[in-house]
Amino acid sequence: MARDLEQYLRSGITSTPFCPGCGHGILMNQILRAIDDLKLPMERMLFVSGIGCAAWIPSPHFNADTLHTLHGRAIAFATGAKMFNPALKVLVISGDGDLTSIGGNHLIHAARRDIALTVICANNMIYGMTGGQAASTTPVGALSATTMEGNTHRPFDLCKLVEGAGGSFVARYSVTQPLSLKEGIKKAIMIDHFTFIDVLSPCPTQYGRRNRYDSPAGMLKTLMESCVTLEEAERLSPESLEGKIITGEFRHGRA
Amino acid sequence: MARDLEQYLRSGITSTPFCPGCGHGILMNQILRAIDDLKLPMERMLFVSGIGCAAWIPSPHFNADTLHTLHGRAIAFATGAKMFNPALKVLVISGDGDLTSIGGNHLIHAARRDIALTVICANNMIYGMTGGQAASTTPVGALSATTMEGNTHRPFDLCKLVEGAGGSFVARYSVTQPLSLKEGIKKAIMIDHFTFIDVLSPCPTQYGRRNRYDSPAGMLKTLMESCVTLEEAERLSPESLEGKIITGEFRHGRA
Amino acid sequence: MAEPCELKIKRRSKDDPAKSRYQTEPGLDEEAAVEEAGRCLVNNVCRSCDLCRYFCPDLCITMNEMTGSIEIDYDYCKGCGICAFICPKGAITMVREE
Amino acid sequence: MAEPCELKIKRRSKDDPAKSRYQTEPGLDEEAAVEEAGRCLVNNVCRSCDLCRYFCPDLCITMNEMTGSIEIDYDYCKGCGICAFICPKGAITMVREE
Amino acid sequence: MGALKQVRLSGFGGQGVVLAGTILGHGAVKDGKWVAGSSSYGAQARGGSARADVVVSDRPIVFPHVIEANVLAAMAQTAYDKYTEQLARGATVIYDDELVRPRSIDGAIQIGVPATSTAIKLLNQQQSANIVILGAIAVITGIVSKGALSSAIEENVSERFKDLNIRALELGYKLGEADKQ
Amino acid sequence: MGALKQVRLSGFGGQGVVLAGTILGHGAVKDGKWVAGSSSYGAQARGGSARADVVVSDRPIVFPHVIEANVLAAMAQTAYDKYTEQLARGATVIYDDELVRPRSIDGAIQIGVPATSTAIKLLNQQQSANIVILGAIAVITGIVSKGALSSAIEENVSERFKDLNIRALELGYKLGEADKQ
Amino acid sequence: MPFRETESLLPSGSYYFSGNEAATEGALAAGCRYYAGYPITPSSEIMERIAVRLKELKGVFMQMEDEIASICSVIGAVWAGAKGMTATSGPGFSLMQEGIGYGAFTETPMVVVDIQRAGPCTGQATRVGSGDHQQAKWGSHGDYQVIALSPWSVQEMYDLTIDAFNLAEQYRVPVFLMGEESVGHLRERMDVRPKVTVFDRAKKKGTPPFGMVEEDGVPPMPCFGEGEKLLVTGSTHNDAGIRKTDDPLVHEKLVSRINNKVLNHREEIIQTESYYVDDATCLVVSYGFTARSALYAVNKLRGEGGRVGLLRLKTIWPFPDQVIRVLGKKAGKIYVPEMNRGQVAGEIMKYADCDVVPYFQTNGEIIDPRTIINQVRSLA
Amino acid sequence: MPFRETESLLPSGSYYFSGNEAATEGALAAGCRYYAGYPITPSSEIMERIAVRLKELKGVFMQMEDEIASICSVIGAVWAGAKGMTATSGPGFSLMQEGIGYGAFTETPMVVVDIQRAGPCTGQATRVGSGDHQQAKWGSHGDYQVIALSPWSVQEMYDLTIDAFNLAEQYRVPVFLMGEESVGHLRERMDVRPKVTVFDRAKKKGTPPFGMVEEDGVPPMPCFGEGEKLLVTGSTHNDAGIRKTDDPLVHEKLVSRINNKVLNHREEIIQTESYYVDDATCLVVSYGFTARSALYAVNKLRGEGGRVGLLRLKTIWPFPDQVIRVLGKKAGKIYVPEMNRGQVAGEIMKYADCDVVPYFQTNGEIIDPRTIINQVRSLA
Repeated sequence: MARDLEQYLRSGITSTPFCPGCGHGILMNQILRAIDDLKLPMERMLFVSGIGCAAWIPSPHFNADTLHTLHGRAIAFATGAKMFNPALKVLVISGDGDLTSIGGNHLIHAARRDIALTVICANNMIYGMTGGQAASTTPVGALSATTMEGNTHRPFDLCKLVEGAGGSFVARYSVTQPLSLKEGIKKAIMIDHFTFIDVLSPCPTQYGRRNRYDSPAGMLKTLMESCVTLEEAERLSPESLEGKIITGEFRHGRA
Repeated sequence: MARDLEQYLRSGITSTPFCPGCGHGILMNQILRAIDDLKLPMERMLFVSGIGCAAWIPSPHFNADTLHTLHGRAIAFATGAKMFNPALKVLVISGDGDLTSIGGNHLIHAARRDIALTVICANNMIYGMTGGQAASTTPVGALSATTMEGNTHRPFDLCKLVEGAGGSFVARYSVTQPLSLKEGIKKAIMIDHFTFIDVLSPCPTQYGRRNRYDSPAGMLKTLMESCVTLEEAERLSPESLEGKIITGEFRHGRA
Repeated sequence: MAEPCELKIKRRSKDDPAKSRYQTEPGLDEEAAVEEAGRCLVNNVCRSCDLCRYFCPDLCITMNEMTGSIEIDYDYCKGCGICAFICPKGAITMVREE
Repeated sequence: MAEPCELKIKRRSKDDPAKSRYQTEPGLDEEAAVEEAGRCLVNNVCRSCDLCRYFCPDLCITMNEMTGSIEIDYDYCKGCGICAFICPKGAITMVREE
Repeated sequence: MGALKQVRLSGFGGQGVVLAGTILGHGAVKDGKWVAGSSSYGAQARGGSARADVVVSDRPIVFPHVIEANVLAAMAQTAYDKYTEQLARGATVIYDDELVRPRSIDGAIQIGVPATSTAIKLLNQQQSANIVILGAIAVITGIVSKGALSSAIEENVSERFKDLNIRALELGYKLGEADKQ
Repeated sequence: MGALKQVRLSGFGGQGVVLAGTILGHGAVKDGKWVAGSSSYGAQARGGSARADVVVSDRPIVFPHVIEANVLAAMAQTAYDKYTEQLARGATVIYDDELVRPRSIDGAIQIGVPATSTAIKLLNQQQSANIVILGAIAVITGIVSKGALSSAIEENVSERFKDLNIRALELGYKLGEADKQ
Repeated sequence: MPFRETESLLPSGSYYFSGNEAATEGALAAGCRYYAGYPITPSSEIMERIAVRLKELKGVFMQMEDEIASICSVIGAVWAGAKGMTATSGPGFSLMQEGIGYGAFTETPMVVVDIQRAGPCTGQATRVGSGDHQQAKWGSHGDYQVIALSPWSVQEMYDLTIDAFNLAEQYRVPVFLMGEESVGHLRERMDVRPKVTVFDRAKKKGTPPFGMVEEDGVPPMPCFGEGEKLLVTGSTHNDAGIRKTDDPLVHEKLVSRINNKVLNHREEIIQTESYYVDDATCLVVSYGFTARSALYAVNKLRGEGGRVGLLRLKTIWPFPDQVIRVLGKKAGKIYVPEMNRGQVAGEIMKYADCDVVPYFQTNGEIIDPRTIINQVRSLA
Repeated sequence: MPFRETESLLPSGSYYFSGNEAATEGALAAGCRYYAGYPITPSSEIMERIAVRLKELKGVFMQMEDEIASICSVIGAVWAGAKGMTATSGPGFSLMQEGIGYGAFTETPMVVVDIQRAGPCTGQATRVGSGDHQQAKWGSHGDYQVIALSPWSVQEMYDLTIDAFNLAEQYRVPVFLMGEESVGHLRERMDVRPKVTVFDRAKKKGTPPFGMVEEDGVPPMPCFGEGEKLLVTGSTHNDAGIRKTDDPLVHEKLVSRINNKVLNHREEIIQTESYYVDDATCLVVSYGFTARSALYAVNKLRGEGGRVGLLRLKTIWPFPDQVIRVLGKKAGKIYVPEMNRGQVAGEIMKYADCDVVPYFQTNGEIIDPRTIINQVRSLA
């Protein structure tokens, strides 16, 4: 893989585990570049993940301590490690199904307690690994293996959820905004509080093919068109915001 | 018990199960009066609760179908019953530990999905039944069986949490506002969406005695002094809102 | 420890002057609050304002629909004292159970 | 079904004119955006703007620090085509794997 | 098993029999005895009847519950009626003479102690009747030393109630000694 | 067990051997046979090798997996090399003659079928090679009828690919018949 | 009569289904109209198929936030009148254990399909295992009974799922269909008969829903919305459902009955099949997919003149103690090949009065018939 | 030497502790410095005391949102270098089962205290039961081993908690202290010795943390932050921790080793005590609080001349099969009184070559010694 990131990859790791065009690779790319920019020592870092495609971003690829846990429980494991050894810089990297469906309770409680973790949610709006079932982030109307006639249940706005739970730093970026994403990750890592980033990441294999995206690039293009920044959103009318995804830093003081 | 509510109480039930001065009794009082005002047929109502003091408000006292479930899972049970038989009017009545600590995930997902349940959280800010341990609602600094030197973790603002999850109708009342509470319950019951009421209810036995309230009336007095309505809050400065609890109807459209 | 259940409530028509009371229902709008308050203008005498009935955590206060007066079921009263505290007229006091 | 891994990327200096591209980084402030754009003024020729390196989901694009040019590790490229899509200069095209 | 004593303290919830049992047991440990204590737990503890059992022995204790009490203290009629059914031969029954009306029991020594009335009269605090009766039991049965009991009170009672309870213990000792005479 | 045939279809992920196996099995059910089918599942299915086994019998099937294949179809060299190790005596091996270079196998009948090149040339769609080879297998082995296969395609293939696959089946039949001659 | 013949939902005839598809159709045929689940390999196909089918049948499908919510919502729906099911695999089955205890203690009929994979923990998620059988019996705290069935074919994924619903309703007990990945993903010819026999929940207005005069009886079960004003609780309760959390007699009576209503009806519940057992000097005891390897092996060995027989357990819980006792004594030696580390062999050891030889295999693969052949040969 | 003598935290001498307090002090004495838990009767006193004590000792106490989070956070802390514990009762123990499987499969040393109450489900929350023993072994899916200890006194709540930590660290395995409400709430004299023997986790830089040449070995255990760049996963993994989710050999090797490292060291792990067994014609086998009733009964019967003996199991898992085999054969009859429906009696039946007579009691009360006396008399 990229020579400039080689030092952050476990020796023997040569390729990503993702399907062609999976946004998780772009996120993986930005996480490592953020660490590279910050010159963080990998010996002091712990990457915790749950079960699902996104859980494979750090495990086994990252050249640091990695803890690949149970489905939904990454934040609970991370809480124990961080509380016992606060010198560890702990990043939780996992998927939307893992962190916000089965693991939603640990997410909101860690946000409430303000445990100093950085949680990066690779949000592909689907259960990828188990075959493309609807998630708690799947848009209304989207097709999935369990919503063959279109999803009827509203998805979470994860940033609103974590803000509602008391999160101090809450942001959303799309993998189509790699530089902002990288900067956001850097910022989150350096804040010694609970920080959360919702990262929109296309799944061409499970989401894309059911919802008629003909290529990874096509999915990426649609995602780019959907995203507006907070600043742009302020200038837009409610009608033109219809169906848009607002990205940026939703920072809030402690409740 | 009160003759005017007798028809809503199971035959053979004579007294409440609560400690003297427990706010849950006042809440129980208002729930039944709300049903009485609405003239709802008890045969069509299902009351679901979890484990804890508040779970005993409906079970076995209410003269209707009651489902006393597992700790934290009331909303999940209620979801199944309501989805299978939408003709049932389903109220979930349980405590803060039950609904928002162990059961937090079911709460946010039911709010997200907009399952047509009315969830009433009897929030006494403590684990009463197991002996007064801190809850996810215990104020910072409060003493409890597990925070003998004062609680250090922030509590949830439950209304913000449920709003963040997508709840359509979200309100907070204190049992010291029985008429507003009763009206709020009536309103929630009649809305055919997910509705949530956070009800502040003093626990003189477990919370009061550790935090030096000398009587149930004394606790009630402090609670009265802490509560301000939304309308009042709008008129108050941020400083004078310090330490206050804002009550009223935090209604929000769907996210 | 919980208050032992050793007090009972006595209803009476006259006693020492009412202390200042708290606004019991901050959620009421102004009109409703004035109406509620209007029922309790005279001190120390129950005006059937109904607050004690709403506040009783043991559901043991009923309003007699014939007479309009408040009746307390002492058998299930646990003596918490909330009714006495909340009564805007000071019309309820707590006495030690004999 | 996922795209089979049958395409490879070729780097070249000239080709058909670039199609209109999407704003790839809406999060950049104006100054940064102008700077990024400035590096890619000429069509069809790689100006080492680095976008493909950031966008590559397989982490197989490196910038040669000596020459400043982009290098692709074809061994681990899965042929998703994102680099070609994102290149503001149209400097990358996909060709069928021989 | 001559050296093993089974003590049962009983009354209703709120009288503090469980605390009294803990102090008795802890005191006996301080005297170098082997001790096992158990108490009614759960819903009964609030209202209803309350019970604290303490087994004291010079040797390690096999079965730690009371099977037949050698010493029964009763601070309520219901407790007296229930637990006098399960007495060992030659048991000593100590009851609060204001709250319990004794019946005749074959082979038992019964002693009425005005614990509650003394607590109300002399300490102005009905709540300390548990320690008053505990003092009386200690004197009458010799099961635990006064020093050990005082020390156990120090460790098991919150700061603000220590003095009160030490005074209650003294009163109990006096009542017990009067009874012995 | 003369009436029991063990068929193995093999290739690499993406060639559609699992779908071909399902169509073969379903077709045989339509012919009134007893059928059991299994396939490689999991990580191998994306990339790597792929395998679909179908056991067809005139009677209920005891063990539903292939132990020794009577019929092997190989659409990749790795698959050919691996699975020709586990052939029954007198097995028929059908391979894609553009993707597989056969070796000599004692007692086996080996037939090369230009499935992929035919699919590309005549259907402009490499993806249908699986159905082409299936058609050839059906003719060569007689394990399933053409009508049943067509009907199975109707039920197992999405609307927009049905025609294509029916045409692929026809081509396979032709290739198979040519091979038989 | 609580049993009733009903038209099959699917046209009668032969199908080529996977085991997971067959279990789905079996459930629907038995009357399942509520399903809640959460994605997990290798059971997800059940959820995917039933989502579509329940829509057609005007039933209710819920994808819940986790397996805990799934089983709880099934119980809620069952008390609201549904026949309900969930399906999962090991990790989800572990999460469901508290809910299973609730189901057993509240006598809630429900079906849980566990498509077993190679554990423990997340182990090898796409590979086969059969390691949840003891968990099926003991996974929740305290003493309760369940019924667990072990299908060996796609046909039985259909048939035994129907049986599972009928047993659940008849005994008011959670019933587990303990499939294995190798059956869940197996495709086979499956025959649908024109009629299906289903058990309709016994109802009787005004009778206590949690108590019987008989110490091993199954009380009638009303449901919400029928005006019965039910009290359902997972705490100890009397016949009417009123919590009795410190009455020793009520607790003993309830715990005894929920155990005995299953154990005392072993004879009616248990299904086994035997092959060549009459003169066997070595008895192979097997279940699930492994029984197909075992039957293949036994057939082969009989062909060679070996005096070997096979007992196949279709019911794992309640455990077929009596047949083991009888056949074990007759054969003098029992051989038990398992895709776990002797979970059923251990149970056999409780009842068999003879040598019990377990064979463990926990490598994510099925047991090859040739392995069994070789092992049984070496035992003789 | 991995075992080390250390100063007791408490001044040596006699205390009057409840069982729950004693377990807390035992944990701290053994080096526990991380605790996460959730309130549940009758175990909550452990959490309440340890919250205060860990603050004094500069350890970490976390009250988590549920029992699932509690056990997961303990595992996280253990890999960050802590000795860690949680305590719960039946319903919480059920919720922890998935995490327990993770602990077993990742070879994470940890201690779980289960103060058992009258189940199943929420049953009688403040009353006694002993119904979680089979769950302790089988509660999570798949095949794994744990160690479970059964204290009969307050002294053992202290001593066996220390043993639990030492065994957990020595064998890298979850260890359960299977207390019962009647021991958790019992107060007794408890003696603290001046020295405590603790096992320090074996460490060895650069050696694979999940594999050994020996098929039943316990690899050294590094922790996070030591620069080892650990890979910890609950999926099948090779010696280095790399996931191998479709390699049969790796799976078989790992599953075998995590089972055999406990089973093959039965002799060193198992603790039992026997009384009057030499000439006994009836052997009472008992454990936990019931063993005190049993010893009282056996003493009485011996006083009457009865040839009755007692075998007390301090270790329940791994199961003391050998001693049961030997003593059972000698006595010819085994009687097993239990506060459940025969959970250990069933296990005894696997190994004993003699009559096994269980006595069940599931009424929320302890078994009275006189009940045992009467039953054993009637057996003779």
